Amino acid sequence: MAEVRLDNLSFRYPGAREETLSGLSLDVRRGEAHALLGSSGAGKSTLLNLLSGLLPSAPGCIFFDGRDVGTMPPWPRRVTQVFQFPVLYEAMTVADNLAFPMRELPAATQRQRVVEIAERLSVTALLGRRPAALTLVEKQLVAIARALTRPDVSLVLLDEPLTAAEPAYKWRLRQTLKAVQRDLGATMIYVTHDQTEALTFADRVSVLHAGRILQTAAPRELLEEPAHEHVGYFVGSPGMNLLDGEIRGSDCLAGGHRIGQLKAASGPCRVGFRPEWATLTSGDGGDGLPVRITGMRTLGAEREHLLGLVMADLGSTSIITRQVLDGISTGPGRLRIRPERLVCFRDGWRIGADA
Amino acid sequence: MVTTGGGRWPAVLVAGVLLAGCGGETDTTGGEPTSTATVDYVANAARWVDEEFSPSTLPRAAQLEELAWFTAAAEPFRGMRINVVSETLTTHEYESTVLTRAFEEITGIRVTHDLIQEGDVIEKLQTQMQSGQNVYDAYVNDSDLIGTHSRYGYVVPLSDFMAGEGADVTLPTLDLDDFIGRSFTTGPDGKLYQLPDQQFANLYWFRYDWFQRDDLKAAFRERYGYELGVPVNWSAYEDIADFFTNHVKTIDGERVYGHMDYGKKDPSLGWRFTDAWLSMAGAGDPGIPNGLPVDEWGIRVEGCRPAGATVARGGAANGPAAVYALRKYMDWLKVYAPPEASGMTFSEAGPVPAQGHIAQQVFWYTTFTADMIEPGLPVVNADGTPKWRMAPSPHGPYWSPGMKLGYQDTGSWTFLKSTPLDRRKAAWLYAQFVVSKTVSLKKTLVGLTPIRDSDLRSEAMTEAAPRLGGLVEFYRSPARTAWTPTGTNVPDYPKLAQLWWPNVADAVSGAVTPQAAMDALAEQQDRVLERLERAGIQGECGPKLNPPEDPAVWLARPGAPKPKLANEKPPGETVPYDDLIQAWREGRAF
Amino acid sequence: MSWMAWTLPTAIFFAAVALSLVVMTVWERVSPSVARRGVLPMVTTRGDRFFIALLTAAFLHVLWLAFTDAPVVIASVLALVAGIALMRWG
Amino acid sequence: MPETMPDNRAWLGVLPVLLVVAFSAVIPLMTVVNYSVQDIFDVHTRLFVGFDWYRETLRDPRFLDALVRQLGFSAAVLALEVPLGILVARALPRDGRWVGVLLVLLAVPLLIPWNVVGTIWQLFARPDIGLLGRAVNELGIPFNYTAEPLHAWITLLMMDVWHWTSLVALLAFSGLTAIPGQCYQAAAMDGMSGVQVFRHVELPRLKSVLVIAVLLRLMDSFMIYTEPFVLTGGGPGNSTTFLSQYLTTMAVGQFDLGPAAAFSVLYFLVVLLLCWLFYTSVIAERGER
Amino acid sequence: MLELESLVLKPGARPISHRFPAGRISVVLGRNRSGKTALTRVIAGLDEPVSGDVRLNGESLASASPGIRSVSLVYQTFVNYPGWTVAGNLGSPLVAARWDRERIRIRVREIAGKLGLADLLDRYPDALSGGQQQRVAIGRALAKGADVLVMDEPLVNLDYKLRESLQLELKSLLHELGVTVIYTTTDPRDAFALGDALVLLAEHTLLQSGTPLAVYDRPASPAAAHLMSDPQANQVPGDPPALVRPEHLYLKPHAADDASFSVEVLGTETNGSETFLHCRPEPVEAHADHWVAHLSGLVDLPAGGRVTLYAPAGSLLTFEEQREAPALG
Amino acid sequence: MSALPRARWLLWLYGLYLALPIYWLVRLALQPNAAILAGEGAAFGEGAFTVANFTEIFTNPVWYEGFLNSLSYVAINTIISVSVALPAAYAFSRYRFTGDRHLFFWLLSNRMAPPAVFLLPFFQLYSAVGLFDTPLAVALAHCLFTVPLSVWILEGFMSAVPRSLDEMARIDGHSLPYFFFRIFLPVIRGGIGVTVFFCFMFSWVELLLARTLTGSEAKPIVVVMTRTVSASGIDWGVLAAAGVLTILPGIAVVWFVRRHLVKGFALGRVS
Repeated sequence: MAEVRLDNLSFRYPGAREETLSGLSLDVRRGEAHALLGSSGAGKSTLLNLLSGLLPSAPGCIFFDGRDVGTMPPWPRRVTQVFQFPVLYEAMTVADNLAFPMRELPAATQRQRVVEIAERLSVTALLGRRPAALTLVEKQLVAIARALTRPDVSLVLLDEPLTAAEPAYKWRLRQTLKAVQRDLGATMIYVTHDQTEALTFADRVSVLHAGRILQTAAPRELLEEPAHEHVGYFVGSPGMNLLDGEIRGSDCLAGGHRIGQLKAASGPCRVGFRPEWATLTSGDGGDGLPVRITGMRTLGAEREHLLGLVMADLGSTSIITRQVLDGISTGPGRLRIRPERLVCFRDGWRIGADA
Repeated sequence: MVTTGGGRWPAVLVAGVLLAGCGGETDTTGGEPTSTATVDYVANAARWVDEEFSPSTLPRAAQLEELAWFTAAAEPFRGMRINVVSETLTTHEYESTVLTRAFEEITGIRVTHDLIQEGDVIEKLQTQMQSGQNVYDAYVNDSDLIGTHSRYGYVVPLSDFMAGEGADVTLPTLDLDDFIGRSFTTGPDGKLYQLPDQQFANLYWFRYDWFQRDDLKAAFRERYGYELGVPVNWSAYEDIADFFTNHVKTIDGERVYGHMDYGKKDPSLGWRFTDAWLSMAGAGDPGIPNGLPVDEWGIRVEGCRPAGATVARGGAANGPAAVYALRKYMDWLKVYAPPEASGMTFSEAGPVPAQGHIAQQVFWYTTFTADMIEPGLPVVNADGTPKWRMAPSPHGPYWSPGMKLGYQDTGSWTFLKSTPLDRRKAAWLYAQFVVSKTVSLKKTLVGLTPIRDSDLRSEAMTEAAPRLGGLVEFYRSPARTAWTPTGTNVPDYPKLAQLWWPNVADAVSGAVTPQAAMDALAEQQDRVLERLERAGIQGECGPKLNPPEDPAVWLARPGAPKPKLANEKPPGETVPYDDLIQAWREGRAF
Repeated sequence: MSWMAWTLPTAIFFAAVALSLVVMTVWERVSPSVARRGVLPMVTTRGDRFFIALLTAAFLHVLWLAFTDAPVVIASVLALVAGIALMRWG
Repeated sequence: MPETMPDNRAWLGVLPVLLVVAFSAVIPLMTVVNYSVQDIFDVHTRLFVGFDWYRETLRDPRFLDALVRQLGFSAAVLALEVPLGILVARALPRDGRWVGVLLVLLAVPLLIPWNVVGTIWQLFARPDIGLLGRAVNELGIPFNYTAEPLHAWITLLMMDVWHWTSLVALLAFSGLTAIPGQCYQAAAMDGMSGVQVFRHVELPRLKSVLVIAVLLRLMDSFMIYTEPFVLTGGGPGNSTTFLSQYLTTMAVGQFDLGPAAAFSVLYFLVVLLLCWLFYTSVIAERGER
Repeated sequence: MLELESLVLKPGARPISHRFPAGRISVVLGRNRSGKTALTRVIAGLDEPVSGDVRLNGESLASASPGIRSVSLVYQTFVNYPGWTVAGNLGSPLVAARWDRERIRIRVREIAGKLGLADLLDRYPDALSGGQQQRVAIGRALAKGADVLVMDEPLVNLDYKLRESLQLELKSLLHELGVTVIYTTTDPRDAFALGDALVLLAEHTLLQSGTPLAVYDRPASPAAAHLMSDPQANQVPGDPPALVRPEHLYLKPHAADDASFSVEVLGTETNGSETFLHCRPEPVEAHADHWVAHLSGLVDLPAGGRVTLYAPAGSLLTFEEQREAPALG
Repeated sequence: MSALPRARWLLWLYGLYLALPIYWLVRLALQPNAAILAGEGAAFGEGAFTVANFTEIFTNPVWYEGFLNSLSYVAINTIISVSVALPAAYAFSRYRFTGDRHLFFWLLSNRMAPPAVFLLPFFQLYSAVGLFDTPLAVALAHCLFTVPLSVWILEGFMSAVPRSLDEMARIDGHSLPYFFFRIFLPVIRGGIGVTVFFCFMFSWVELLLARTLTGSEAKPIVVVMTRTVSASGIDWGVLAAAGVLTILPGIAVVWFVRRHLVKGFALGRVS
């Protein structure tokens, strides 16, 4: 397993006007489960192909264990990949598929390793079959297993591997994947647009947007201290609410109300808060920002209380909170934001971060 | 089922729509013939006579009179469009492009004269015969089919037609006796079945200039003990071939060959055999035109009934002479001809002598004459006279005087009973027009395929003679009667002719011996005859096979089939060309 | 239609083929067949077996004509037997 | 969810095809069968002969030889064209502006009238005036396809390969373009060699198009007539005489309809059997129509 | 009001009788191959049921062709007419209904406006993003003006964020239009987020129906409980066995009568604000070896350690008639 | 994936192999017949040069009419094939019905019939209905071969279109014809293009049937070409020139459908 370092990696397809990736720098630690989170078109696949060596990159940008692999073909890089839809060699049995990446090793080693990995992923029963006889999910399990058989693999890439699975099964698969990752100490990069998957899987997550990494951080940090408006919006469900606000002195104002304190230069800003960092109450009274509650969505219940989302309009901006729904009805209401959770952005980037 | 007339409209409609999309037809001859009232046929005829139909054996007035008859006779058919077909040949091209136009302007009948490959013409003819559906209104096909035509009854006997329903459209000045190929198109019943349109013969061809060279003559004499000249027998031909191919080798720096032929597996491979090869070798019986009772195909007839082709039934198709013929053909091709000859068809090999490296060819079609007298060719002198000459073909050791000596055929107009009468009549008018004395001489000069004695005797032909390498002399001589087409012994030419080329090809490839090939061929011919007999559809002159006997019995009897000669190579014999031509000029057969 | 050169035996033959096609179709409509696997090494429907039976019959006749001069009727009987067997167990 | 719905009204959709094909297939086919039991001279003159023609044809060594040659030719054609077609397809670039041009060039031989194809090769291979024939002879190798059966076969196969490999190549190419890029990526990461990529990634996915290619080539090569007729005429000897050559001589040359009809019924049965076996294996393989 | 009357979707399946409340959104929740699609197709008239009837406002739809019935359908794949522009697609049902061109134009503008497609009217579907394509498909379904709108997992093929925002939009939009909506999904979150009513489907048979909350609170069977839980409900060994939802497990007791479970930690997953604790209850039972607890906040527990989980007494789900819980996956 | 450099070599070699015979044809077409026969045609570069062969063709209306005849029956054949194959292919792709598989194989089996013997029955048949010597006769006869293939190709393309499109249209209330012509056909127009290519490919190149079913009125170009073979030899130059001209329509057709070609060659059946 290797540590992976990207140093100011840029990429432009021949003939394309704009760079698909620009100035990416990233460190993935040895044995780390790393996730790349971004929507379609953010450049995830390009980055994967650069890492695996399917696309050549300029020298001096990609290092595995300090070794420049930028111009190296895929095989010597010892990278394996699990694709969105399972890719198996159809003419080979499952066992042969698993053994194929180890074909340079002694047969006994191969066999042992195949059995080991197959057991780990509970596909032992499938070893004698051909891919055509497997279900989609089984195929993907085998594909995952194949990505892990090679003992000297330096990096495992996972490209939205769970798309094919239905929700009830995703948990199971992901958990297996994580356990294997932990046990084998594999360096994994998991690419997805699904923030739940990214956050639950990874030790650290990089948010990719328009060819740039906006932030690399642990899941909690991403949620609580997004470095960029887009991270705030993209991570969390629903994403962060954003209001037009202003910094005046050390005060942060929104809609003319002071909602918290922030150390930053005065001027207009965007105020962000997560749905769970604020509460809405019905009725005109009390403090907080006056809003118009427009609707509710139940998400579940917890000990006799309904939990859900409340939607409200603040001027022309829509906001959502996630809270207990007791006593909420549409009509006028008040929004209270927990002041200690306040995050402000200017020109997209976060300002006034402590330290 | 829809009637013929009514059923065509969808096709025309669809095609019309499609063609309209292509920007419309700009064909000038398209559309209906111009209204009859406004056409001055007399003036047209005069114009054609002045501009095209000269020279002619008729004086201008007689020409105009003849054409006036056409105009009058064609009146009921004005506006009609008829289709006739023939193979591609200079003569027919002239008919197709010039004479159809003249005919339309003189008679108001529009003729489409199609030119296609000969095999396709026969295919169309057969299609019409077997289906009874009209495909073409008239065909020009070789008189080889006379035995077929006279037996099956698909073809209109012209004698009957001219006397009967076609009397009103039969040219009074047609002068049938003037046609030199008339006997070829006459059936065993004495009726005329076809009207000759163009005629050609198969002669010996050689490089007169080389044969006159003293150095070569001396060398030849020294080697073979007799004079280099026109070979009379195959031994001489073989010697000359050997001489040029293996001893002279090069003339003026160019590799030369003493023989040219073709050997590719192709229907044309059978022609040379069915045309004359067996008779030239001497397989059949004497009796011009084709040999009686055994003809040049090796088929015996009893009366007019074919009785067998195998020796066992009295035929000669697999007799020693026939086998000898096949073997000679193969040997010569292999030993004396240019190497590529074995891969050629008739059409490919034909023009080769014109390239100037062939010394002689035993079997050469006069249809190539036109292509061999073009100025600038290696075989044409600066003054336009040819370096080559044609002469009678040599014959094989089995041949005896009174036997057919070569092949001559006439492409002739054939009318089928399944063609509606009015169309047949219109086509008959056209056929007579293109062979009429008004037109004939001009056509002969263009295509060099003479059909009329009057043309041959004309001044114009005499003038042309020096350029034609002996063609005129040949045709003017009585010797020409020894050159004939396939005769009446062959009751189903298409079925039987197709048997030859695969069997010959078998032998050429070495897969079977010549004897085995001819045995198979003869057997297959008998089989066809047997089927015809079984079906009993050919009536009085239909096949009736002899019972098979020990071949030795037949071989022992006089006449064909002839027993194997102890010496198949008698001494070579040649004649000086100039003596020969002198004999022809004097009207002798030599 | 005279050009089609009809003969009584061929007319009977084609009538029989047409009739059996009609019968097969009606049978299929009345009781749809279920694909199954019998003696033949593949899954067949009734129509498939019918086709195989026809093909078998054709080749049986061909072989018969090629190798023996015995009456063709024997081959026809054999073909019928084979056909019934194929329909039943194929 | 069933892929297709049972509905016999669909017959209405098939009806036009049925009418067109019945008109141009069933009537002639019946006529041919009628012919095959008679000795036909013309429409009105015919003689019932039973199975005679069949018996005669089946015992005709020429028919059997032609059949064997035919099978050999079809096998050789498939053995040459399928691998070469795949190789060519693999060599074609998958995208870029030249693909269109290349495909058009590739398709050209398919659109040349068959007699022209024969003529082209005849002109090309003739030892005296052909580029190929002359070049080979000038290299000191005696080459004459009209005299040497082996040369004839080589030339014929070269011609057929020239004429038809494009079809296989285009089919294989379309099969290749349908292979998801991910399969190639996986192979690249597994460090597969070109041969391994072909063997493990491409071949399994090309199977269905190759089946089509083989079927079409089998049918067409089994009926090849015009090109070899123009090129070799079936010679030298009978060395390149295939079934349809023999048949056409009989049917068109001699207009001997009875035996020709029996011949072609047998011929048809052989093709039918071969294709049915193939077709059935396609169904078995793909589990569909 | 749309009514299913003894509807049998598949030979052998139990008949379904159900009323979909008019003007409301009914979410049909079920696993893959549980019969959701079969149901939508029968309602839309694309397939015939094995037996039974579908009634709309009291009238049987049995003989009504899909074009005639007042039902429109949105597929999970974005089905649009590739050769038609967005405007053409949206106007398609109106063209079929022979509206005049001007009226169609107005109506199309109106729908496009509602769905945020106003600027895309001249584009072709293949030039649109997935979300836009699906919006066009929804728009076309709406344009038909049918009483019933059937949506078969319409958002499943969309990007996460897109799905999230469309989900929010949809509910308001659909309520606004007042059509009866049947919305199928595999995701229980959709049931809450969208559903006015909920229908659980398993093995082509109706499992349970009611308001989402009612079904959530009182699942009629373990299968129903599993369906309404993401991750799946955990099995409590015992007699009769019970189920406990992941979100009802806590690390600290709430009340004295809380049930407690000793578990071995297998691992944790967090999305930053919540933690999913994967664990194995003790004593280990074959069919209950994997539990998930859904805890709020960030909790870090080392794998292999042991903790006690508590569940409020009322949150244990027991069933009168014990049915075999469907196996995972 | 781009091709390997070694593969490029193969491509060049194969290209050469494809091109040389055609080059030779063009080369011969530009020489006088005498020069061809004399073997004077230098392989490359100098040698006799003439356009007389082409002049011959362009000035003789028979050739021009032959071209028009061929094009018209090819066009009619294509129109008929596509228009009858469309509903059939739709039926095969969308429905199951009694005998469908057998019908399909039967259709296909027509491609297996050796044409030679069918010539006379064909001739009889088309004469009997009065179509002999019309482009329609040849077009219909070629349908025997093109229709089954067209059905096959179109069925593949149609099966690749999700059935949900049909269902959507039914739900929208469109009639089947309306859906078929206005919605479905545009979707499979690539398939139609390829079908046209295949119909052209067969109908344009076929010789036997075209020859048998035409007389003088509808004589196709392939038959006109045989006139170069005569009793006085073959006119290689004109034959080659005609050969060159017969290639051109093919190139034109393939150019128009090139974009669909790849997909279509797999008959839409690439899985």
